[in-house]
Amino acid sequence: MMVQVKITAKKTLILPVDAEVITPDAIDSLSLSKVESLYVWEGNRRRPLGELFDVEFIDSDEDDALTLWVRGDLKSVRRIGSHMSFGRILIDGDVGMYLGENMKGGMIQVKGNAGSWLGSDMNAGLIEVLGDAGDFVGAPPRGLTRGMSGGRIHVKGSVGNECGCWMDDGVIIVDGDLGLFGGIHMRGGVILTRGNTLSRIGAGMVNGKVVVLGNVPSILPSFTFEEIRKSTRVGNDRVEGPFYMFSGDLAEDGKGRLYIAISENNHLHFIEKYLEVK
Amino acid sequence: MDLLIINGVVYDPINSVNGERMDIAVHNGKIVGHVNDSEAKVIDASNMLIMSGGVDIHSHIAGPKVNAGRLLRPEDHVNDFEVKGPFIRSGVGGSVPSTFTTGYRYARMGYTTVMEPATPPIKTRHTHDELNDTPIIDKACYILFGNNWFVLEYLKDNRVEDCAEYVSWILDALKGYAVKVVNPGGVEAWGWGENVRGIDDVVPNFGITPREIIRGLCKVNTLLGLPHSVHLHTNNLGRPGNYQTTLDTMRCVEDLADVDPILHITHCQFSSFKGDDWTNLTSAAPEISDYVNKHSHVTLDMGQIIFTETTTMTADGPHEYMIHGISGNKWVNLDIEAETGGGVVPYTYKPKSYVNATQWTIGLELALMIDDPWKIMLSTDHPNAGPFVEYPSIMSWLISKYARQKSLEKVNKKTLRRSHLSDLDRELSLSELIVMTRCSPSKALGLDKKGHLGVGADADIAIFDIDPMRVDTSKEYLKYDRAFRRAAYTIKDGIVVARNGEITTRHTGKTLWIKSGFPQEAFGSLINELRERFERYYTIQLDNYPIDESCLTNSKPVFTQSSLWS
Amino acid sequence: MTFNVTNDIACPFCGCLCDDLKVIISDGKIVDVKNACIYGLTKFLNYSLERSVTPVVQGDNGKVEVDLETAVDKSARILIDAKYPLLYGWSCTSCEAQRVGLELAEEIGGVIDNTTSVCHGPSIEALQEIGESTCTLGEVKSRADLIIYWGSNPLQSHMRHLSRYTIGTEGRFRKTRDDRTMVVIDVRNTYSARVADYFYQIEPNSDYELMSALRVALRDQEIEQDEVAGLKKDEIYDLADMMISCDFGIVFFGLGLTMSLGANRNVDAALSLIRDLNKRTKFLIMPMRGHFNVAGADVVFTWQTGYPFAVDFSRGYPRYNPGDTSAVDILLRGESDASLIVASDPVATFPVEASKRLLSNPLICIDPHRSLTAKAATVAIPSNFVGIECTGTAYRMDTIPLPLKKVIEPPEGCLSDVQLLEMILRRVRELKG
Amino acid sequence: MSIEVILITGRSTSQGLGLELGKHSEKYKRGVASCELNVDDMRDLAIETDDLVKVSSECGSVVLRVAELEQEVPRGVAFVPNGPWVNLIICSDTSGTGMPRYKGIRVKIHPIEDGIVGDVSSLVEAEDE
Repeated sequence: MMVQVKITAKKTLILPVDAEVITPDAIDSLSLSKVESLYVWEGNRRRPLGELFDVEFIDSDEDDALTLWVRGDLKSVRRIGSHMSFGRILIDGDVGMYLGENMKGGMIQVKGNAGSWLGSDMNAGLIEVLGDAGDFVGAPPRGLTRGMSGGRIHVKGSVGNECGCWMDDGVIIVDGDLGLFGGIHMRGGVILTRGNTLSRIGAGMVNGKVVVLGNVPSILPSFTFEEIRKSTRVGNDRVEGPFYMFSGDLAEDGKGRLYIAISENNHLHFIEKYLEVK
Repeated sequence: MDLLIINGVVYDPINSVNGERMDIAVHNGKIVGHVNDSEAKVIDASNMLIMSGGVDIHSHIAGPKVNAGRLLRPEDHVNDFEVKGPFIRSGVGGSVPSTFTTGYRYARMGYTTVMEPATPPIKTRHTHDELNDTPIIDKACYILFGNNWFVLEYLKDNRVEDCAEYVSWILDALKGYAVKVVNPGGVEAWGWGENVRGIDDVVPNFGITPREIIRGLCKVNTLLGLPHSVHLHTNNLGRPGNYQTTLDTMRCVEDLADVDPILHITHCQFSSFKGDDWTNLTSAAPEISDYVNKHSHVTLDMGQIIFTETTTMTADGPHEYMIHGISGNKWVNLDIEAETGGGVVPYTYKPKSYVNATQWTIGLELALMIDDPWKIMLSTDHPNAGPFVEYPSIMSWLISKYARQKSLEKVNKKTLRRSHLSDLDRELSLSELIVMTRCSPSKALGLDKKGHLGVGADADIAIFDIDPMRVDTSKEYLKYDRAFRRAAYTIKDGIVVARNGEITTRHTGKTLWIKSGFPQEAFGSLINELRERFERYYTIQLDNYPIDESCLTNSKPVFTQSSLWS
Repeated sequence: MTFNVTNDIACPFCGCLCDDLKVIISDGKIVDVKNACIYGLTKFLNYSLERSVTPVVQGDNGKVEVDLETAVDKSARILIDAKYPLLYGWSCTSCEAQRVGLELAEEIGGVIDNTTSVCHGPSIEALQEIGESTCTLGEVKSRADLIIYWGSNPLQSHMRHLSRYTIGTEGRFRKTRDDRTMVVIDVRNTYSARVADYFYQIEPNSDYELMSALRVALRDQEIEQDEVAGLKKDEIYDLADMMISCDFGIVFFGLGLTMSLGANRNVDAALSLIRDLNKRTKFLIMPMRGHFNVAGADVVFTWQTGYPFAVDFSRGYPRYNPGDTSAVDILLRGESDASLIVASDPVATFPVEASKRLLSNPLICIDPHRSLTAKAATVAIPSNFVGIECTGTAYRMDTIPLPLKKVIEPPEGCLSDVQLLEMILRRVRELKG
Repeated sequence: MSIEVILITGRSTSQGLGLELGKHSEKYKRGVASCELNVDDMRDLAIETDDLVKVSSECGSVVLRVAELEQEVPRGVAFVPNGPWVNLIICSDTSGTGMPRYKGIRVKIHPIEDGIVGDVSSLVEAEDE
């Protein structure tokens, strides 16, 4: 008999709320009153969780993992799912920054939009966002030059700038558009975007792969056109091209690869003249 | 408020007290013969080890280079922080802690005096700003002279006395405590991206060799009667085969020595490499320690490696660029007009790395193969070879063969085969360890009120919750390691400042500096002679260069005698 | 008419912090300043024109002049009640005032940020990932034979930069103007571009592309596109050759990089370009810091908290993440519930959305000017002009510390930032008990 | 008739002096609430110095005076000094860097006969909560 925990914000939260205790790891096997007495921060005030959220235990007959069902106006609620290693978190509406930071396992689903630093420094697990996500998806904390090292982030909407910054491994899928500098300083892993991107994708990458099915305004001068590819692998499934395949970033002696869908990028057709020469 | 510490086991090597039960009385911040115990606050130190507060001769805790390291590495602080408390300001730790945290962490470990070993004259105002915000400990800073254009020009023309007058003015004007020399001539060459190879290489554009710079500044140091000898970071530091340069450096000043040591080779581990390249790097500890055992004009400090992630920072610009090349980590370079340079590069020492493991053995071999503990002081060149909070693990390695054995099991196999460390059985006694961490640094720095518990000494006392009579240093080193990390009591200027790891009061230590005995009008003529060249070499006005004593929150000038002006 | 001249005065206007000014005073008024540029001269001669002297509080029916104790008490109460107060500004006051500001922010659990976050904040975010090969300005004066101004117009924003530190100086190893080459890379043909030996006019928002091309050329590889950032491929090769073949090169970069498309990554590419150049020759880089003590604010914030700006004390210890804890972002998300502005005018410099939010919560302003922020403040407390009416320390754009001197008496009853902030801190501690 | 250009903001002499002469002075308003355009673009818009134009971005719009060229402005670019007026059209989004986009933003410019340049104190009102 597994318990589902329903956590509902009591009011509109304007001040920034740090709620890194809203994770299966922190709540597992605690009594209701114990959960309510876990501490969160509202601005510079330390508050028991129970003061800002209504907590309810629901017996659920499904035997799957501990699930936290988080509801209400959560735009300014941050660090939900921080360092999470198992279980599930389901979020009804929008949610704040650092959702699932340093995640090590389990699954998070957001029906609305997510803030910046979604899945920051993630090691494993799955994050699914039905809406949009902010900037720095999967990026590491400031100063670190190794980012997401595993796991999977799937954003059905669009994402902001520097998605997959310093990415080491793992998979990021964006059904919507990718902002500026997608895959910047990538060292491994894969980013797939079905929508369009802004410029400078793959800037500074040394390895890893960025696959774009939509339009790319331009390719950096430090990337070189290699060849045309029919399809490519993303995680354990294949995505059909055909693609222009670029390698770079030469400015970093990089071996990263950009796969740009030919159909949506006829402004790049001029590079085909390099095919005969090579 | 008087203090009476009773029933403790006292170690005070300078006053030849080695593990005696005795009481210590404190009045007005000084150690006294006795106090009437009715008014005094009594501390029952039964079964506890008592020694004077720790003195760290070389630790980068304040100044432009250190702050560049803090700025460079937010990732170094994000998971190690201190929350604001009744007596403490909040801050961050990591390999380069913020200033408040630095003071508290030294105090918790029973250290009460720390020397910032490298500040460029033109930015020493910044260093003093930071030292003012470093609580509890007494402190001072050494001023960099080895690549200073005026020093190079004076010594090239062998004008030693003029150079002495200039050095004395700088120490007085910028509130410095000692003469620091880093890769003499090499950092000036780095102004063009070059370096010097050995001590007889000519420095481009200046026509002088490192040998002449070192000898010149040692003469200046003696002439001025400065309390500490010249504090030297050798040329070719961190380069395989550099032990030859270190031996040449120590030899080149033999004739200048009289009673006291004339030269201090700092973080000597980095200067004791044999071999042609990284693959056949081996320890030169035997050669270096043999020389030091046979001479009395040189003191050293270890620069012991700790297997951890840390931040290297030194005025040796070309050396830091080399570390950047090896590690590929982010690199900061800070060249300073007409004076020196600097660099900061994060670095991780790994036990499985042949080079790092060999470096680790070199530091310990030096300490164990140099017979006299007064000649080799404990240090990690914090944070270059490791953070100061790891000093207790070095203490364990020194006092216990078993501690060394346990760590040796984890190091690189090739290092294990080649190193002398595994067959060194020497285990330092508690007294010898105390000499290396309090007494010899105080003596080398000329701090006669520090490093001992005799009557008249500063009441800087560390009390550790371990009974040296019953706990064996060799086998039960882990207990000593734990005890040394958090003093039961740390007493500074007669006040209990830390208790079992908790800071118990707000306290600001003194900043020591050398007040020149030179008559002011003598400086007047020096300054007029300097003014024209200063305007050409620098981009600030000469009159904005000195620092007013009021800029030091707790100024403690130290007076010296010199033949030049008496 | 008695004149007295005070020498070697540091100028409290821009990041050049020129310290060779001569201020001439007659009958208690500043009548002339020698060696200053037009900005410094204007400040010294007109600083007391538009200034208020008595504290003002926004009562129920409009503004009321109050005594200092009342203003300090009201400020302390606002700051204690706030659950997420923002303390912003700090770049035009002394390091001593910045230290008290940090202690106050820690005491009330607030977020403290300085104007770096809307100036060279992106440069520091890049430095924290790449590092920076830099030097002090005297190294440039003595050694530099190639001086590049990228996205910066010194003759407009740092008027004596050229004459005091770069092409106008006589250095130990660079005696005359011919020993040096000046290059300007900018979107407009500015005053600075006209005195340069080479001017590369590039398209807006294309700095990153140009740097990528330069870094490819630097690795002796071919640039496949014929034109990048509005420059022909050969022009880029020429610029790359010039950078490789100099003895000592330096790039001074300005807000052209940090405020255009790609802000922090433009600086990331510049820092990486200079790092790579050090494999071939001696090359350095330096940001053209704007305000006279913004570099000092970063230095003080960093040694006390470990972080240069955007420091959040709300959980009792310092945290840092520009984009989360930086002033404009906090205001845009409407998360702060009170603010203390010191020595800055965000209502005039922030985007309107952010400054509106600033005005919709209690706002305390400590500033000598009658600025837009001061006029809109709940509590406005006038202070002294640092470097004119009170002393202090400031850090130049290359982080060289210099003393700021007091050349003239402040108006009666008008205190310095340090004194005012200490009064507020004392009152906060009294009220908190 | 309107054109789309890239807006560059930056320091100008009057803006720099304005900091010290006081932001309520007429000199400050005249210097800072102004916009420099390339001669050919001005011809396309049929405007001359001292005419008024409305400059709008995705975040707002502002009425500015066409200023005489202090320094050169290339075709397709407009230069406006930093200050409270141009901040009406600068977006507050910083894409996670803390720095709003003050330079290189896409704007539309068209002449406006009856526009007036707002007085500095009326530009920013409190957010009506």
